[in-house]
This record gives sequence, C-alpha cells and structure tokens, in this order.
Amino acid sequence: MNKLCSMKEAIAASVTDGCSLVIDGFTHLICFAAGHEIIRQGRRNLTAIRLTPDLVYDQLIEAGAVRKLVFSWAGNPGVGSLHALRRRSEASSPERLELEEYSHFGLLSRLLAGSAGLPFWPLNNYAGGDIARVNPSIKTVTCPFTGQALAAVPALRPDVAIIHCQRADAEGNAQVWGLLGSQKEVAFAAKKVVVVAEEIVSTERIRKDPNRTLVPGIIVSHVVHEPWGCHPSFVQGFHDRDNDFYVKWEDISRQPETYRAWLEEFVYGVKDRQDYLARLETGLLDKLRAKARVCEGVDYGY
Amino acid sequence: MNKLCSMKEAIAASVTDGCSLVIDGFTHLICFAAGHEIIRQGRRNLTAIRLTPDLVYDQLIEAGAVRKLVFSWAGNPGVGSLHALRRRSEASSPERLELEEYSHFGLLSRLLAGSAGLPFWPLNNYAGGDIARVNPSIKTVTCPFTGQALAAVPALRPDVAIIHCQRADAEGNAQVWGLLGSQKEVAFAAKKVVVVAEEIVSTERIRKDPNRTLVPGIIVSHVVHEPWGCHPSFVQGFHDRDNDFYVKWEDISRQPETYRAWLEEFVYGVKDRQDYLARLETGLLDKLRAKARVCEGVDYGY
Amino acid sequence: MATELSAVPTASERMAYRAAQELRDEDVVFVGIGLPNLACNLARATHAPGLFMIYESGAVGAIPERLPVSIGDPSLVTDSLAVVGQADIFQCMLQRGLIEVGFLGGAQVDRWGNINTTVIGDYANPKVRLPGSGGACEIAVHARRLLIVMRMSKRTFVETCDFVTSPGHRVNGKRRAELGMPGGGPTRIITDLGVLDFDATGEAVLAEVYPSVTPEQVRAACGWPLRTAEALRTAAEPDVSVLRLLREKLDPQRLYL
Amino acid sequence: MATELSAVPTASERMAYRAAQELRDEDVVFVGIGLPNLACNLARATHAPGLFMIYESGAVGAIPERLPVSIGDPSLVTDSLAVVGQADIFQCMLQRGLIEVGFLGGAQVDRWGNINTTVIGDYANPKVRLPGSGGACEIAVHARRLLIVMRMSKRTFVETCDFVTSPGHRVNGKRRAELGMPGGGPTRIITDLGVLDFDATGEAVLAEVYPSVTPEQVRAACGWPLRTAEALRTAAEPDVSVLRLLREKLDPQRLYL
Repeated sequence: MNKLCSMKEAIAASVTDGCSLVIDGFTHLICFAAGHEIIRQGRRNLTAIRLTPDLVYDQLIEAGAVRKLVFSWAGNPGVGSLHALRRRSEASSPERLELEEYSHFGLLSRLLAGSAGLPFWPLNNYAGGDIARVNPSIKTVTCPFTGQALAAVPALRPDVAIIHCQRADAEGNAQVWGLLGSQKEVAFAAKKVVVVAEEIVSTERIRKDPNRTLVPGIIVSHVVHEPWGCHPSFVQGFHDRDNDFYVKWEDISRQPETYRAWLEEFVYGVKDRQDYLARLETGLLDKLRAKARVCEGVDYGY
Repeated sequence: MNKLCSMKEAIAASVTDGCSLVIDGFTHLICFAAGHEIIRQGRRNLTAIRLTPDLVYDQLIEAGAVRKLVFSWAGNPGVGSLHALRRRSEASSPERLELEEYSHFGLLSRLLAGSAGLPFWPLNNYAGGDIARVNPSIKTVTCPFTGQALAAVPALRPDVAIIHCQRADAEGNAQVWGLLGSQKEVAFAAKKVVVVAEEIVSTERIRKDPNRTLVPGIIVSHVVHEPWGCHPSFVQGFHDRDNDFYVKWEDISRQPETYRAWLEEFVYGVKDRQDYLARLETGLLDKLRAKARVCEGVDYGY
Repeated sequence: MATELSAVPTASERMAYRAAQELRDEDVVFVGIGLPNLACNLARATHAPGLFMIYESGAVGAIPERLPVSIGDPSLVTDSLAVVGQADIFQCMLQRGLIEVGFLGGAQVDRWGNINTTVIGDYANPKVRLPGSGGACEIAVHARRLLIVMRMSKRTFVETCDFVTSPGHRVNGKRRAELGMPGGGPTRIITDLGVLDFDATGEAVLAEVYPSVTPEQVRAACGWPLRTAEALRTAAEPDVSVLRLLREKLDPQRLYL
Repeated sequence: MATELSAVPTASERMAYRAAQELRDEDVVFVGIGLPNLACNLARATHAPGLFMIYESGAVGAIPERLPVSIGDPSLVTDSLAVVGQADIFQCMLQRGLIEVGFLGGAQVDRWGNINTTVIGDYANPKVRLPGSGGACEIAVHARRLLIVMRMSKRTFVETCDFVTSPGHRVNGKRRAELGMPGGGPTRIITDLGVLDFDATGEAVLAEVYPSVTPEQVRAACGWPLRTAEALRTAAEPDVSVLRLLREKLDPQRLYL
C-alpha cells in the first residue's frame, strides 16, 4: 500500500490535540520538520515523550503545544539549556509544564515494554536515589528466582511516533544506519507510526539489504519524503550537524522576544520545509553535506 | 589483542568436561566444525544448550559428550527426528539424557536475561499448558502496575558460546548478516565466547560498516578461521544448505551402527576441518557455493 | 516427467487449498514450513497477493524464490523486507500482537484445540519423544486467528492430549480468557476429511466435509464423539487450475504434496 | 593564531590530565562528552592506546577523527567497531557489567559521592531546572569504577545534595551494597584543586593537591568539613609535551579546555 503523503497531511492525520507523541532520534535523525509542522497546525496539550528532548521539543513548548513532558535528559547537547523548558518549569514560572522524569535506561525500558507487548519492564536501577522517590511510575518487582528487588517501569504506548530514516519505500519499510537510538523501540511501542525519509526508494531496493530495515512497513501509517528534515541535527551519510546553529540557539532562545521572532521567521512564517530551507544562509547546506564514506555491500546469495 | 588460534586450541582452552555450552545458529551459521572438535577431544558431561539442537547436537549426544540438553525444538529440520536423542530419551532407553525443555520464546528469554545482566525475564506465555507444569524453572511474576500474572524464566549464563559468523577480525569483532537467530543474546549471556569466521578481515574493514557488527571483540576470548565450518548448514553469502545430507542423515542416524560408522569416518577419522572437507564428495562444495547477490553499501560520511 | 494432470486432489492438496481460503489479503501470517507455507504461497498467487509472511527464523515479508526446505532457508532471507533477530520476532511481533494468523499442526489435538508436539505417553517416560514446542506454544497463545492443519485419525484426534504443548480454547477446565491468553485461539481445524469449527463453548464441531466424504467417515476418524454443526457445509476443493499451480509452480518437486 | 605555549596548565587541563591517569590500557570506558572525552583521548594518545570507548549514543570502540561536539556526534559512528541501539548499550553493556570505568560530573556532589544533575532547590518548585539524569544514574549504579570530575566550590561540593540523581557510596544512610548496587561506586573526585579519594566508610577525603594549592584552599572550597587523608600526595600535573598534545592536537579549537 502506498502511504506517501506530505508532512502537512501526515501530521494532520496523526497528531491530534491531547495526544501523546514521540519525535525520536538521538542527536541523529531528529525530525525538526515534523515538529515545526505540528506548531504550524496549532496542536495543543500534547504529551511530548523522548529520552532527549532537545531544540525541537523546546520549540514545541515555547509555541504552547505541550502540556506534559516525559523525558530523561533535557538540554541543548554540548551547548546549554532548553530555555522555554526552564522558563516553564522553575519556581518562578506562572504556567508550569508537567514533568515526568526518568533516567535514559528507565524511559527506554518503558518503551521496551511497549514495543514488546509487556505491561512492565524490569531493570536494575534507582536503588537509593531520588528519581524513583519523585516518580510514582517507578516501582519494584522481585525476581521469583533470586528474591532480588529490581526496579520496574510500566509500558509506554505513545499515540504517535515520528521516525526519521535515511531511506524508506512507499509502504514505510525504513532503513537506518549509524546511531539507532531508541527508534525501533519507539516505533513498535507506538499506536501509529509516521516514517519520514531523506530518500524514497523502491521496495526492491529495500529488499536488497533486509538486515538494514529497522521499522517494517506493517506498523507504519504514513510515509513522508522530507530531505533535510532533520536540520540542524544530522543524518549519517547525508549531512553533518549544524553545530553553529546549536551554539547560536543559546542566545536566540534565552530571551522570549528573540525566541518568538525566530519562531515567526522560521516556523510560522514558512509554509513547509522547502520554504524553511530557502531561508537558511546561502551555501549552508553545501557546507553541511556529508563527504562520502561508502562501505562495501555484503553478499545475500545462496 | 590478536585472539586467532586453531579450532583445536580454541576448544581445548574453553570447553571442559561438565561445562555448559551453546553452539548457536538458527539453521544458518551452525558450527559443525566446533562440535566435531569437541567430540574428538573427548569432552564428557556437557550441558548442551540451544533453541534448536540439530544434527551436530545429536552427534555430540551419540558420541557420549552430553549429560543434559536444554532446548525448545529438537529435530532434523524439514526432514525428521534426531535419533540419538530419541534413543536416549524414550522409555525404552537404558541410559537417559536429562532434558530441560522450553518453547523457543522461553529459552530465548533465559538468554535475554543472561545477556542483559538481569536475574530473570518476563514473558506472556505458558498459561494453562503443560510446559510450565513439567519445568520448575518456569515461574510466575506479577506486573506491579496491572496485577497481570506473567511467566518468568531465570537468566541463563552458559560457560561457553561458539558463534559462527561471516567475518571477524583478529580481536573477535564479528559481523553477521542474514538470519541473526539468538546469536547476540547467546554471546552476551555466555561467560566465554569463541568466534568462528568464514573470513578473517582487518579491523579497518570491520570499521567500515559498524552497524553489521553483532558481537564486539571485548566479550570474545578466541577467534578461529574455519571456512565451510558450518557444512551441512548454510552461511548466507557463502554457501547453501546441503539439503541432500540432511535427507540422507535420516537413514544414517536411524541405526546406531551406521551412525557410529559415520562418526568414525567423518569425525574421529579426520584430524581437522580441512580433512573433513577433503572427504566430501568431489564437486559438492562447488555445487553449494553461493551465487553472488551483493547489495549496495551505505554511506557513513558526515 | 510430465504426467497427465489428475483432477482429483490429494489429501495434502485439499488441505493446502482449504487453508489458503482462510487467508485474507494483507493478513500478517506467522508461517511454518510445509503445508502452511504452501497454503500461504497459494493464497499469494491467487486471492491474497498482499499476504505478509513472517518466519520465526527472523525473515519478515519474505518472498522465497524456491520452496523453503526449512524454516530458516536462505531463500527466505534474500529479498525479504527485513531480517531481524528472534527476540524481535517473539517480543515485538508476536507478543506485541502484530500476528493475525498462526498455523500449527501436531501429533495430537483434542476437542478444545489443544495440541501436543512434545511426547506420546508419559512425559517422564515417553513412548515417543517428539521435537517439542519450538515457537508453537507462543503462537497458540498470541495469534489472533490460529489455523490447525492436521490429517485426521483416532490416533491424532484424541480425547485427551498426552501433553498440552500449545493451549487451545480450554485447558484443564479453564477457558483461555480466564488464563489471560491474548490471542483468539484456534479458528478452524483443517483436515484431509473436512473442516472443524469451534462453537461458543470452545469445542470443535464438524462444519464442512469434502464432496467425496461423509460425516460418518469423519466421525469414525475422530477420537472423541465429534458433534456436527447445525448447517454442515461442503468444503471447497481446488479446481484443475489450482492443482496445476500447486503441482507445477508451487511445489514442483513434491516436497510437501 | 599560534601563541607562545604557557607551561602553566589551566584548571581544565589539570583535570583532563589527572583523570587520564586513572585510565588503564584496555579499560572499557563509558565516555561522556567534554572533559571525560578529552581525558580518554589523552590516555589513548599516551599510556593507554588500547582504551575501549563506549558512548551512550550507541558507538562502541569509537575512534573519532574530530573532537565530538555532542555525545552522538557523527564522527563517533564513522570507523567505530560497532554501532548498536541504546537498549543494547544499557542492557547488554552497562547492566551486564561490561563497563569498567564511568565518568560523571554534576551541579552538586556530597561527601558520599552522591551527584545532583536534576534541580537546584525543591524538586517540585526548583530554583534551577537542570538537564536531569540522562544515563548518569545507571552509570553510577553499574560502573565498576566511577570517576567524578568537577570544579570545586562551596556551591558545588555540598553538605547535602538537593536531589540525588546518581547514587554514591551512601544514600539516606544506607550503603550501596545494602541497596543492591552492583557497581563499585565513586573511586575518586578529580577537581581543579586536588583529588578526593573515598575511605572505607565511603566518605570523600582529600588525598592529593596540585603543587600550587594548599590543603586549606581545598577545604575552603568544600561545603562540608573535608577530612584529609593521612598521607597527602601531590597531584601529578601535565608537562609541556602533554599540554602541547592537548592544545594543539586533542582540542585545537579549545572547545573544552
């Protein structure tokens, strides 16, 4: 089944007010294009889930789309703070964001349980510290063989997962290489999956290297072709991280005025990703484009 | 660290009388060469573990190497029975093999627990059936969130795992494609890992495609270069399954006399794998050699 | 080697054809080797081209060029949509609830659709040691629709299984819902004589017979007093074009027919 | 751009060098970005060429060509020995007990090596919202040796952490063994003034000071009454060749120095 559609259509069909959502990716493959489209469509009261909410989550928060954040590390990686998040979660804030907080391993375990169809997941963690003390979703389970007490977290089944990949076919069979993060777990845990790809390829091409397929099309509902949809994050084999942007973001986002101005110019003020890309500094994409490091293929013959 | 050695050395250094052992592989990548070397070295009282004990496990049983079998499906896949196993496990047998039996998912879950450093693994299975009734290692765990009763199995930490792969470097970084079976789980669960490879390649070549690495060298103690070490099973991209052998095996193995004669000729009567290969029918290896189906490489540039 | 095509289906052909009729386009099927594989290939070649085949070996969306000789045949890997570890197959596909149809057979089946593939006789001192569960138990627990494909005889359709490897609708007096099993349980037993459906109590009843078979013949081949459904249907049989497809294209070497 | 090389190390250079001395050849290290990454690269370039670096992003055996600007920098992927999902990193590497050395820093540390990276102030109404745990909590629980690298001040070395994100040797009066934590707990706190070791009770004590620093200076920068080890050592400092390596080769853009 051909599931190809525009980002506008995919978001309109899958992200509704009040739903829970993951735009996944671990520094790699973070679909900023999807986040910006959600802001443009004016979604509200989202439960935004991700191990590493970063700039695009902060932009969703600043735009007023998010009611609750479920996370384990929130920052501008390698640079600084998420300022909208901080403004909405410190004692001085008038309108507080609801936070539900784990460590990476704990939140990942919630997604593992969701992806595996189990109601909970055990992990050896949290003994003594304060994370479990302030989060009632972290409980204890006792090993029926050793009597050892372990932490347990409940399955997480997000309403929607948005997974960016290097290539996919029109059915949503998605291939990823480089960092895999928690993309597989997020996709299998979610009730609905939107795949966004740098490249749309034929199903025959996917079938040439089946071990690269991270998300099978049977769990995917929409497929969007959105090259450079991850800028300023990176896509291995396609483009580097725009580190200058991450550094500049610290200044842009520190003051609500400059933050709103940026959103006006680059999110509300553009109609789609092509329009966003056209507003970037001339020559930037060429500068970020990856220098080829192609590996050999392997032999699937018999 | 260079861990290359001969199969003889690897087995002598890692497999001891009474130890627990997995020679893994799911129809694909089953290291018959390792099993034969264990028989030649006269090991006894092994606990042989595998989801799908097949011909080489049956040969270990016939040769008297095995005291206990931990398994979930024992047969000659697509053909028939394992006759040594049957002779040692039916009511009429004088000397009975100890059997510990799961379903695939259950035994895999034991290995998952072992590989993840947890004392147990939960799975939604076994309700009502007889598998859990006859196996005291299958217990129940209650979800601390939903109250749901689930099956639980204890971690399995085999003493030794033997993992065949398409290619590895001298440190044991092993790359596998095609069926992955439970090889990763077995390797991480085991206390000692022997990697056997069709091809030994440079570490630089492993680094060209890091997503293909299934077993990292840091958990590997010995590396053996043994091309065709999996015959009569198959190695994707190298050679097909020798199906005629599997079919013939039914007749060879049905009678203890013909079974012993085969072991004499092809196991006890050869000094190593090269010697075994030399005894195979002329032209067989050429017939089984894979017809190339090489996929494209992917780009790891940035 | 070409012989005149017989218009009379063999028992295997009947079962493969009848099983194929249970498959709908785009069903996600957990495929076993042998007749289930043939039934799936037949469905794909006829009314269900979008049938999605998953093998416990890890091949997802496989389109084998040759009839696989084992569940882990290399032809299942080449050109499949994805190949994943078995942990993903059992956890993320089966336990996660993505499998619509499972296929099982066995040495014994009882009226509740419980299946034995473990031992004949006492577990500790078996007369015959069978291969065991493999993935059968979890398929029986999780598949939304379970098709049982077995030849009928008093030896195989038994009052009580010697061992319940794969649970059906009722085990030791308890219904599967009480036992917390998420899958739907057995939908049908497809045999060489007819087809058994399951009634509201979870008991198998004779629902279809092939044109040349009488209900008495079926009952005589069953080890429990088999009830007959109110409206007994005639089971569909393959026509000559289907037989040609099966014999000449799908299993030309007659591995399973 | 070339300036005369100062032979006096900066605080960051001191800490990177001193941390590198803790690493042994072939140690498996769970590497964080910033100073820990620099310390590892320095160790690899000098006495521990076989240091094995694992990043929580999934890069295993990475040998980045450039200094990574984030823990998931693409340069960590290219030419690494393996790239795996984060589930494998946390389950099969960390929880499985394969990580020898972990590195952590934070906004606050107490005498037991408990670390806070979550909030300053009350959790529900924080004065400052910090990034949170990330992988820190599980690294503190599982690493066999944990190195804490932090600049010292009364604000950061506190009597009691506002929030214990990553447990040390003693949390709320309980020792880590009682709490069932498999890792060894903090081995040392490496600061810009000196190095703290942990005594048999799990309390941090001053064990080393840099040549230009007095024990009084260190105690003045500590929020609890810091005890001094019986034999106070002089902390090793980088010589000119190491400084050249750090400044010209390992962090030429001075991202972290």
